[in-house]
Amino acid sequence: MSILGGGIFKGMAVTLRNFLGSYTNKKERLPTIDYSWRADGALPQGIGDYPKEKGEQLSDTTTVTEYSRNFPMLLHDGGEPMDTVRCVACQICERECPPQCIYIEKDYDENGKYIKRPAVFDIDVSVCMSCQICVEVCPFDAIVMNSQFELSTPDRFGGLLMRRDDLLKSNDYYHKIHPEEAAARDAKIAAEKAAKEAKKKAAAEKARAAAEKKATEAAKEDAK
Amino acid sequence: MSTAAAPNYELIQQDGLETNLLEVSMGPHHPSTHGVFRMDVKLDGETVVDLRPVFGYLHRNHEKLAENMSYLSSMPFTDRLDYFNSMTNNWAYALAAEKLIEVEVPERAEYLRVIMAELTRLVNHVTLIGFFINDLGALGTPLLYAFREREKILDLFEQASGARMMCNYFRFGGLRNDVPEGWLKRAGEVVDRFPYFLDEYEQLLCENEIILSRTQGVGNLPRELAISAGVTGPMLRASGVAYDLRKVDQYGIYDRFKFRVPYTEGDTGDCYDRFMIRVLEMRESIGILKQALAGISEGEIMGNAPRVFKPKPAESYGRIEGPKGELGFYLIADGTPKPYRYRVRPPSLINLTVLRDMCLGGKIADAVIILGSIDIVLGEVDR
Amino acid sequence: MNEEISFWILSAIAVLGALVAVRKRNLIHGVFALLVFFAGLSGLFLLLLAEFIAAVQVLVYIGAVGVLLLFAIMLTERVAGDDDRRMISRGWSWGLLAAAAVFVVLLLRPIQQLPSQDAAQPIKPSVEALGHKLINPYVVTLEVLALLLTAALIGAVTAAQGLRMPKEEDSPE
Amino acid sequence: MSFELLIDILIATVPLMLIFATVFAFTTWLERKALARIQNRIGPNKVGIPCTRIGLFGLGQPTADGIKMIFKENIVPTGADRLFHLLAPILALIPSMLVLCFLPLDFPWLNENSVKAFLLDGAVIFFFAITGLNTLAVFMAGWASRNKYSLLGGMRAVAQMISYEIPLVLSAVIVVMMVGSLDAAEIAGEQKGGNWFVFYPWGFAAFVIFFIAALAETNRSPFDLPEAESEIIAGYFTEYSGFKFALFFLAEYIAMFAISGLAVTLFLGGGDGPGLAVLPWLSVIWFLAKIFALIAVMIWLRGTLPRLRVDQLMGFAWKFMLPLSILNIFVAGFAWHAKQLDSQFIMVITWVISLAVLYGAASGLNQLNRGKVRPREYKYAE
Repeated sequence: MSILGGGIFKGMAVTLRNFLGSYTNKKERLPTIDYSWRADGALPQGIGDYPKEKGEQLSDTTTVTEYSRNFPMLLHDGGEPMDTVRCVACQICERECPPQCIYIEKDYDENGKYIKRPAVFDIDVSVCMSCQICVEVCPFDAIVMNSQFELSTPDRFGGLLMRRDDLLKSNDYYHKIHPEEAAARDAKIAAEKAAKEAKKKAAAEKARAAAEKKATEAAKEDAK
Repeated sequence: MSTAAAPNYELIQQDGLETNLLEVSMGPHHPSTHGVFRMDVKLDGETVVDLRPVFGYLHRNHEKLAENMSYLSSMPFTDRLDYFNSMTNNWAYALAAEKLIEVEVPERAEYLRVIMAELTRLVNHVTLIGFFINDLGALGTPLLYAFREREKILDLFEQASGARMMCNYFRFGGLRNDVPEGWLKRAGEVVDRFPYFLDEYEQLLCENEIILSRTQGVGNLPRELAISAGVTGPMLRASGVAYDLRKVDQYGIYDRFKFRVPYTEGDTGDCYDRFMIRVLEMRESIGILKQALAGISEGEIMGNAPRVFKPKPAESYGRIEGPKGELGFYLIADGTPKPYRYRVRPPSLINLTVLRDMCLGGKIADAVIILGSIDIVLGEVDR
Repeated sequence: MNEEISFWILSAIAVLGALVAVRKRNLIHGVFALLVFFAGLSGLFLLLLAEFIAAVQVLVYIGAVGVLLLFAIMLTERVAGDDDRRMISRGWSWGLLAAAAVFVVLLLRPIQQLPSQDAAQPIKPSVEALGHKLINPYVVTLEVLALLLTAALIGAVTAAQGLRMPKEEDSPE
Repeated sequence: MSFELLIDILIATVPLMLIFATVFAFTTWLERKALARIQNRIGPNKVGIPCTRIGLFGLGQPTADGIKMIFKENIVPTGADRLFHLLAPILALIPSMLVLCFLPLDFPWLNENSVKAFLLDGAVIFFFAITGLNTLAVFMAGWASRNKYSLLGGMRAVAQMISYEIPLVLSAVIVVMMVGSLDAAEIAGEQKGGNWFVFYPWGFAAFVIFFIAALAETNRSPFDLPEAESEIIAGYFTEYSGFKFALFFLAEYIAMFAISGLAVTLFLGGGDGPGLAVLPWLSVIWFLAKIFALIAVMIWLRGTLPRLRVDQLMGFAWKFMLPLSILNIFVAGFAWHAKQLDSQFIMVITWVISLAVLYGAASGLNQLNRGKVRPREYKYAE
C-alpha cells in the first residue's frame, strides 16, 4: 500500500464517480429508472412512474415481454365464448397444477350427457404461482398465460378467485399480447388439425375400402 | 476439530471479574440473518462463546410435495429452493430426471443451459458480495451496484422465460421455449459490459482497508474440516480445494469450454478468501459466457421427451455445480408418474453446518459476516 | 437579584439530586441522580464565575466519574433494585446528628468568616490566570498528580493485559 | 432578572434553534438524496407541495417524515424503565443544542451584550464537557430499553465515545496551544485572512485526527457501531419509535453540526472567507458552508465504507489515534518554537521535518496495527 488508507480513497473515488455518473450517464448508472437501454423497447410509456401514471397507457393488452406470464386464461375462437371455447374439461391441468389452484367441473346437458366444455373453471390466483405448467400439459391449447397484472383488489376472497367467465379471452386478444407465441400455437393447431384430417380421411378411406371389401366378400358369399 | 478454533474461555473467567454470559437470540427477524434464520448466541461481552443455529422457519415440505406430484409439476417448485438461482436449480433437477427417462438434449438447448447457468452464477455472486458487504456495515452501496447489474441479467431472464426470478425454464430434454430474437445479442452486450462493472466493484471493495481487516483471519475454515463436513462450492475452493463439478463431472457441455477454477493457496479459508474466490469466479464465468455465446448455433431446443411420463423403476442422481455449491437431486422412480423418493442435496444447508466452528471465539460482528460469507438462502436450507 | 434566584434554583436541584441519590435503591437511578447533583454544583460554580472549575466539574464528574460508576454498576448483580422498599436505616437519627456535628464543627466558622456581599470584589475570570497558578506555584503538585494518573493508566493497561486470551499453540499461518 | 438580558438571550438563542432545526431538515433530505445518487438511485422525489404533483426534488420529504414521526405510536417495551426511556432522547438533545451556543457565529443582528452571554472564556473546554453528556444519554437509552441489543449498543457507545474523546481533545489542544486561548471567537479571529490552521502540517494532522474522532463521537459511518444495523439491529434505539426516535435523530444531526462547527472554528478559519470586507455578515454563510462541506464528506464516507469491528475500533483509537495525536502535540510545540526564530530557512526545515515525522509515524503505526492484512494472490486450477 503506497499511501495511508489508499484503498479507502479508491473506494471513495468509485462512489464519487457513481454519484456524478448518475447525473450524466443515466443509461449506465440508473438502469432501473431509465428504461431506454432496453433494446426491445417493449416497456410501454409511463410504466416507469407506474402507480401514478397508468390510466389508458396501461390497457388490458399491456405486456412486458413476449413471454411474460402472470395468470392463466382460457382461449376461445371468437363469437359467443362458450360456444367456441377450446377447453373440453379434461382436467389434466387440474391434476398437474403444482399448487393445485384450478378447479374444474364438467358440463352436462339436461340428459346428463357430457358436453365438451367446463361448467365451472375456477383459478384461485392468490394461490397460482404463474408456473405455466397448465399451459404445457394442455392437449387442446385451451389454456394460455395472460400478462395482465393489475389484479389488486380489496376483496381477499372473491376478488382473487377468477371464474370461468373472467378467464375466457378470445384468440385475438392472445394474438395481441403474445403475437409470436400465438402465431406458433395457431400454426401448431392447424398442423395438428390437418394431420388429424388426413388421418381421418385415411381412416375413412380404409374403412370404406374395408367395407367395400366386406361387401364384395358378402356378395361373393351370397353368390355361393 | 471444532474446539481447535475456539480459544479457551475458562482462562478468562479464572482470574478476572466474574461476568455473566449474555444469551442473545439473533433472529429470526434480525436484519442480517438472510431470511428467517436464528442463531442462539452466547456472548462474553462481545465475544461469541457458543452458537446454535436454529432453522426450519421456512420449511415447506418440498420433498414430500414433490413425491406426490408428477415429475414435471415439481419443476416450478425447484425455483423456490434457492430463489436467487432458479435456473441452476432447474438444471440439476432436469439432469436427474433426464437420467431416468434417457433423453437427448439438443445442442442449442445445451448451450442455452450453460448461458443461463453462468448468468445465474453472476447474479448470485454479485448479489452475495453485495449482501456480504452490507453485513460488514456498508450502507447498501455495493449491494445496490450489484442490484443494478443483476437487473440487467434478470431482464434477460424475463425476456427468455417470462419471469425474472421464478424462471421455470428448463424441461426434461431441453428448454421450455427458445429465446426470442435478438436475445443472444443483448446477452452479449450485458456480458461484455460486466467486466467493467467488476473492475469498479473490485476497486471499491478489494483493497479497502476496513474490509481487509474485517474479513482476513475471520471465520477460518481449515481444509480438513471443510472436506469432512461436505462443504462444496466457492467455500470449499476458498479453503484450498480446487474442486468444481463443472470440471469433475463435465455435465452438459462444460467440456467444450476453457475456464479455470480459482482456489486459495493455503489450507485455511477465511471470509476474505470466500469473497475473493467469488469475484474471481465471476471473471471465469464471463469467459464461459463469451465462448458459449460465440459457439451457439440454431437448432431445436426440445428433445423428444413427453411432458408427463412414467419412468421405469430406477434411481438417479443429478448434480451440478450451483453457485452455492453442489446441488443434487436424487430420484427413485417406481413406474408411476410420481417419484417414489425425491431428495435434494442443498448446498446452503450443508455449508451452514460449519457455522458454529467458524464463529466461536469471534466477535458478534464476525458471526454476522461469517454467516454472510457462507452464502445461504433460507429457501434452500429449510426446503 | 438574578444571581440569587439562580442560586436558589441550582441549590434546590443539587440538594434534590443528592437526596434522591441517597434514597434510590435502583442503582442506575441513583447514579443519574448523583449526576444531577453534579450538574447543579457545576451551575453553582458558574454562578461564582469560576467557569473553568464548572467546565471541569462537568467534564470530570459527570463525564468521567459518572460513566465510571455506571460501568462499575454494570458489573454488579441486581442493578435495578426494588424502589418501593425505601431505605430506612435504624440509626438514621445518629446519621443526622453526625451531619449536624460536621456542619457545626467544620463549616460554620468558615461560613461566618465569609466577607459580606458588598465587600466582595468582582473577580475577572480567566483561564490564563489559572494556568499560571498551576504552572508556577503548584507545578510540583500538578506533576505528582500527573505521575499518579500515569501510573494508574499503566496499571490499568497491565491489568488488562493479564486477562488476554492465551495464544493458540499452532496458529495457522 | 433584567428584561433586556432576557431579550438578548432570546435574540441569541432562538435564531440558533430555528436555523439549525431547519438546516437539520435540509440535511436529512441532502443525505438521502446524496446517498441515493451514490448508490445510483434517485432518492426522495415525490413529496413536494401537498395535493399537487409538484415534486420539488422531494424537498417536502423531511416535513412528511417529521409529521409521520410525530403521529407514530410511542411504544415502550414491557419492563422498560419508563422514566429513563422518556428522558434519554431529551438528554441526548440538550447537550447537542447547548453547545451550538459556543460556536463563534457572527449573526448580524447580535449586539455586544447578547454575544457576551455565550462567549465564555473557556468555550472550547465547555464544548467538550457538554458533548460528553451525550454518552450518558446513549447509555440511558440502552439501559432503559430492557433489550439486549440496546444494552450492547449502549455499552459500545460509551466505550467508543470515551475512547475517541481523547484524540478529539488532544487534537484540539494543539490549536489552543497555538492561539493561547480557549475562547472560540479568539481562535477563529487568529485565523483571519486565510491563515487557517489546517494549512500547517501539524494543523492538518490534527484536523484529520479531529475529523475521524468526530465521526466516532457522532456515531457516523464507519464508526456507527452503537447503531450497527447488521449486528445489533439499531443499537440503543432499537426500542424507540415515533417522536422519541425523532428526537434521537435530531440530536444526532445537531451533534454533527456542533462538532463540524467546532472543527470549522478550530481548523478551517471559522467564518473566514473571501468577501468579508465588503459584506461582514457573509461570515455566517461561510461558516455554514464549511459545516456543510464537512457534512458532505461525512455523507460521502457513509456511502462508501463498511464499519469497523468493535475491537478494531478501540484499537484504532488507542493504538493509532492517541500516539499520533500526542506526537502531533510535540511536533506542534517544536514548530511553534521554530516560528519564534523568524527565519525563512528554519520555517522550511520545520515544515519538512513535521511532515516527515507525522507521515512516518502515521504509516508506521498503520503498518504495526494492520499486521498481515494484505490483498492476496489466488491460484487457478485448469
